[in-house]
Amino acid sequence: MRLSEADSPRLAGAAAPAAPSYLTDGTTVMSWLNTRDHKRIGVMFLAAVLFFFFIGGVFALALRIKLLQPGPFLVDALSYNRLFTLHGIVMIFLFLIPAIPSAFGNFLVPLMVGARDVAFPRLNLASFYIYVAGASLAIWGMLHGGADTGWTFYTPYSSTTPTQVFPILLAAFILGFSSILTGLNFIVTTHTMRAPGLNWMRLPLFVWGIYGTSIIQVLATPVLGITVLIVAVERVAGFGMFDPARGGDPVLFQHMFWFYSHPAVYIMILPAMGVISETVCAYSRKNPFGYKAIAMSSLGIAFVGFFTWGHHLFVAGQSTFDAGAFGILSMFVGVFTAIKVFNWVGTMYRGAIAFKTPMAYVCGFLYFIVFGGMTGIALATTSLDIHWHDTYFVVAHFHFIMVGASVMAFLAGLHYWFPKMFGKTYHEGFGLVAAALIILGFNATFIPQFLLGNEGMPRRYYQYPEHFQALNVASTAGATLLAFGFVIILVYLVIALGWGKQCEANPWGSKGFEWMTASPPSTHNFEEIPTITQMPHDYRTHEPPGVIRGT
Amino acid sequence: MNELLRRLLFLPDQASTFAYDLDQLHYFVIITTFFMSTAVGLTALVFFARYRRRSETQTTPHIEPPWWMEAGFVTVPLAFFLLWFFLGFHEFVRQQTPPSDAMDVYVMAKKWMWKFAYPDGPNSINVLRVPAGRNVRLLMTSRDVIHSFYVPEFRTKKDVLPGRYSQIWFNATTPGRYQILCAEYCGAGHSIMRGEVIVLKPQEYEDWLAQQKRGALASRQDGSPTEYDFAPPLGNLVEQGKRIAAEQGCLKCHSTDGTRHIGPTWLDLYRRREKLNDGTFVDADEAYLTESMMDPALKVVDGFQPVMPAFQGKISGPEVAALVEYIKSLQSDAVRTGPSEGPAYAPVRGR
Amino acid sequence: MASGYEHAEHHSAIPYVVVWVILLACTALTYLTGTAHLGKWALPVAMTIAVFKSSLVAIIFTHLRESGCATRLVFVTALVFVALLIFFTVADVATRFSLSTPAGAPFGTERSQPEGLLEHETPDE
Amino acid sequence: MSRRGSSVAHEAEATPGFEGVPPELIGHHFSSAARQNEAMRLGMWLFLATEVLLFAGLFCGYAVYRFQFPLAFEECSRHLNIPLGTLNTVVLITSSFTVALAIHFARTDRRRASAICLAITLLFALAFLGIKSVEYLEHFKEHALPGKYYSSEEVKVPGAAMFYTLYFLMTGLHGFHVVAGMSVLSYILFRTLQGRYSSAYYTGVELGGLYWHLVDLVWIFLYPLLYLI
Repeated sequence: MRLSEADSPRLAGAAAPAAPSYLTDGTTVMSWLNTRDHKRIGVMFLAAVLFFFFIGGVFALALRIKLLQPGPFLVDALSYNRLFTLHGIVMIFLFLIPAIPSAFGNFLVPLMVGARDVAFPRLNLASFYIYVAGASLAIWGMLHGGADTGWTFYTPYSSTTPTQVFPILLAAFILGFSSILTGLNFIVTTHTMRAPGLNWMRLPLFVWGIYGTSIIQVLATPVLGITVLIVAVERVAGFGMFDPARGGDPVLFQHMFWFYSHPAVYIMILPAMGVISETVCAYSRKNPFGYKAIAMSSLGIAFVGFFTWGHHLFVAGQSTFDAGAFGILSMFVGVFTAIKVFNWVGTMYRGAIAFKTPMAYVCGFLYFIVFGGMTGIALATTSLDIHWHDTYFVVAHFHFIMVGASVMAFLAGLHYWFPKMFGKTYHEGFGLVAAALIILGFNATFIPQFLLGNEGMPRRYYQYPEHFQALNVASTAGATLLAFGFVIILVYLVIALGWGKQCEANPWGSKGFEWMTASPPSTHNFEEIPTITQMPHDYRTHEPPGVIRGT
Repeated sequence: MNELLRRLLFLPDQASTFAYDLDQLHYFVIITTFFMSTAVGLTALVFFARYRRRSETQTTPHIEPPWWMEAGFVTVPLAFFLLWFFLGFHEFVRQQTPPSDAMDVYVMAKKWMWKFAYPDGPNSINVLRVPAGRNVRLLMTSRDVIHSFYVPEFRTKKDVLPGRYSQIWFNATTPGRYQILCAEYCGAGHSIMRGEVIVLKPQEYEDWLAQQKRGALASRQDGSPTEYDFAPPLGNLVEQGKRIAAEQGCLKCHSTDGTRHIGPTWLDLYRRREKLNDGTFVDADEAYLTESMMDPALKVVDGFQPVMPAFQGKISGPEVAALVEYIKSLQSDAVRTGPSEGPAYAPVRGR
Repeated sequence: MASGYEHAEHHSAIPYVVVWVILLACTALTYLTGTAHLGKWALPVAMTIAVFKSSLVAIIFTHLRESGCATRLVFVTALVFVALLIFFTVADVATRFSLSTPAGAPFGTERSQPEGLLEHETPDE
Repeated sequence: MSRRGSSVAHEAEATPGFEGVPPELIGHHFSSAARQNEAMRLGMWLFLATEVLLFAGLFCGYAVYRFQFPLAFEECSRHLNIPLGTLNTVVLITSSFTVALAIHFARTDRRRASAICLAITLLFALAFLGIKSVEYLEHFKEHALPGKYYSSEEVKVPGAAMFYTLYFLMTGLHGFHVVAGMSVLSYILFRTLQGRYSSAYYTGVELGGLYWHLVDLVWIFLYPLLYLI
């Protein structure tokens, strides 16, 4: 399964223990907390992000258990409302948005671009600490009552409810800064720090995905910043732009909120698509089928993603004209995802596919992104949305995209780059079992929710009419299976981290540019900057990736 | 076929003119979705099997897609999506523009209850009566936060916004009782803010309307006088207090028969020693009752959530006094059961 | 695409003074047109003058002309998205059904007096 | 750290102008000073784009409420102190001019002139804040305050409270950015006096100037919208 010995002397030579790996180069706590190294910041982000993923998961499980009973059970109405609000906030702001861009992006973009570090290392560390500050403020708000407004903070409820909404609003504002700084860093890195010979058409597809995401992060997050600020000012100082008693228009809040939040869902899915592009090429050992199409559709999603926010307001009192305009534009953004999916399946054609754990997640990802994406298109046909809006159909749709696609891709990336980041390999058998459990549990959780949505069960319901109970019980059963799958992953990855067997530089034999250096890479990534002479993932020959022709 | 697919997809029954057409588009879209995702999944599995890695040093050809295949990847999905859009938007416009001959009903959504007022007839809480086969337009507004009027069987939904009107219309075809659900999150009682649409045969509806007009209200459970035409004499303070309690929605959270609800019960409340959530005790006399109406969060009874909206500036002095008198009258030994009075709601003139 | 540092030596300050004078003139023009009660035309006129002034500042003062195409692209994309947000939001408010925003005061919301909106003692929450 | 910069075709060989750049100023990971300057300017422009979009939220609110309450907005804007507003615009434009001059002088090694221009810019900024606070005092006296505190006598039209809410939100946020700009400029003034900038390395002054031009740009749009129409 590895490149034969004869072919990778140069590679092995490059990983000669001359330079210590970034993990062992200074092991004091201060060397980690005060690091400038993009790899360490990436690992710290990964740890924080996984921690919040499990907190969000616990909230989700609590919600699902409560929904076993139609009447009051386990928690009262207010705590249930707080639970689903915090599940939304923790999962979106603290896990999904930073997960792939900040954890894997930080670690891999400089490696893939052939640079020693991101453009502004200090800014990168500042972004991590701003994230930690925002996260701790969110936790503080959580412990002191937490908000019960839903992660969407719709006014006038969010500006009049007596619960602790202000700290959570401020936390969202601060986390936005962290997201902006990360995006800014990656755009400048991609523009100005590419290795010699690495022009735009040889850029790895993961970097294209991260580049598209960064554009959205930089250009959309400020609007959330100002919207959240105005609601905070309205709660504290009493003069608000959205106060209906003063002529304010709650739908204006929804426009400004969704102007950020719809591109934000592309912040969550674009890097996942980048990970899938890399893993599909690596494990089917084939060049990306339609490289230009995939790269351009990343930019397409990033740009057209800004045009479609109105499909969240079809029944919110928006005018019919706007509903039509946003409906059509939403269809265009759907096409880019379709292009990518067809090209990924095309990549597998005549490849040499090794069915490893990441490939299992890729298969799950493909099924879920088509099903989730097309239910999104179904929602964008304005009239069907009238029946489905704010019901469990919408909940199932966005969980298909966020858990089915984005988390699956995160897991695929975690397994694919685990040897690169930590130099250890995980147990393949457990990996496949966990992948099967997760795909099965996921289906069992969210297919019933599609049907609940058809039946008309609104979302965010503490008590529901009796005839919805059967499907809710099925969904909770699926949720426990899903949770069990995630626990298994945590277990065998921690075991692999601690006691896994050392692996060599390129265990998968992949020709992505990040595999040019040792695993785990040295602090300065490369002995000297490589010259790139070919596209990534070109498996026609045996040379290691982007071989260094004598400079 | 329609019935089979409807049951298969757990769709509620089609009780309005929209429902049938909407469900046809629904079947078309969902079946294509199902077909496409299984097609992609199966192709992937076929490729897994057929092109599995045979040896470690296997090399693979460099394949670039021909231009027509990439063009196909763009045009085929786009064609489907745009077809769905135009089918859907045609239906959407039909649902958003009420016919001019529609019968108007005014809806007032308030924290966790629905109030309906017919321009020429009675008004009622949580129960909307409409004649079958008639276009009905609902002009809706909210007194506090955003709610959403949603009847799954009619496939209609519209957010009810504070400070302005929003409108939906439907034509209920089959008589029956259908649940109204609030679809936009509006606080602790969001999930119990349920009403009922009773679709009557046209003749039955006319009879009911005439009966309301004749003022035989005392016996009707939901009918209630509007203060303009035939309100019963105000009666003593307790009577007035009961009417105000119903009107302001106090009965939604406070029960009068001793059972615990969102708020403490009013039975035997007067002069009861209440334990507050900060551990101190207070005697529920007139002062405490008035103060709790004006600023509920000040002294919250132990075990209850501070979700009561403040009535400061919304109920005048004499009304507060009437409420207090009504509470004082609720002693377990002297309780009288009577119909709950509906709200008074001034309809807006003109279309 | 060497960035604009090569001809650093013989850079002159003349363009800045010229731009400054033009900006002052435009401000005066804005003041005159603004207070001249053009009615319906007031907004478009003021906006064109403001766009002209801001593009002047952006191109000359901040050397956008000399900087790489990446920075220009960023500036243009940001403006496109601002225009997008404002256009669709105002289009929504403009094309709502007539009764949705009745002329004059909004009415009947929890926190305001039903009859008038701006009475002195505004009810606080 | 010796730089074995591989001279690659598309990257301009470091021009003589850059030999004088102190080595510690080039980040170890940048291949040359030109590349680092380009990176810092692109980074700054991206940051300016976020500031533009931050204000875009408020402009969007202004556009919507101006469309809903045209009468109120026109009448309220007449009650603002237009001469002071115009003076403020002149002050900010001149400060923008002096900061551009400061960059020009820094670029041509005239350190003292650059320092003087920066100082003038700071003075203008202070003047702007002073004029703004005079205006705010007037509003406080007239009770023309935002949101529920609005109880001004002159304008009773509904929507007036919304105008003043927007007025205070926009000018408040802009004022905050003026203060932030002043602290940036004073830091750069401090480093100019230390002699850190020369014709070879003046990116710091340029970035500070960029930020100040943005603050001026926003006011160029705020002034006509709030005061004149």
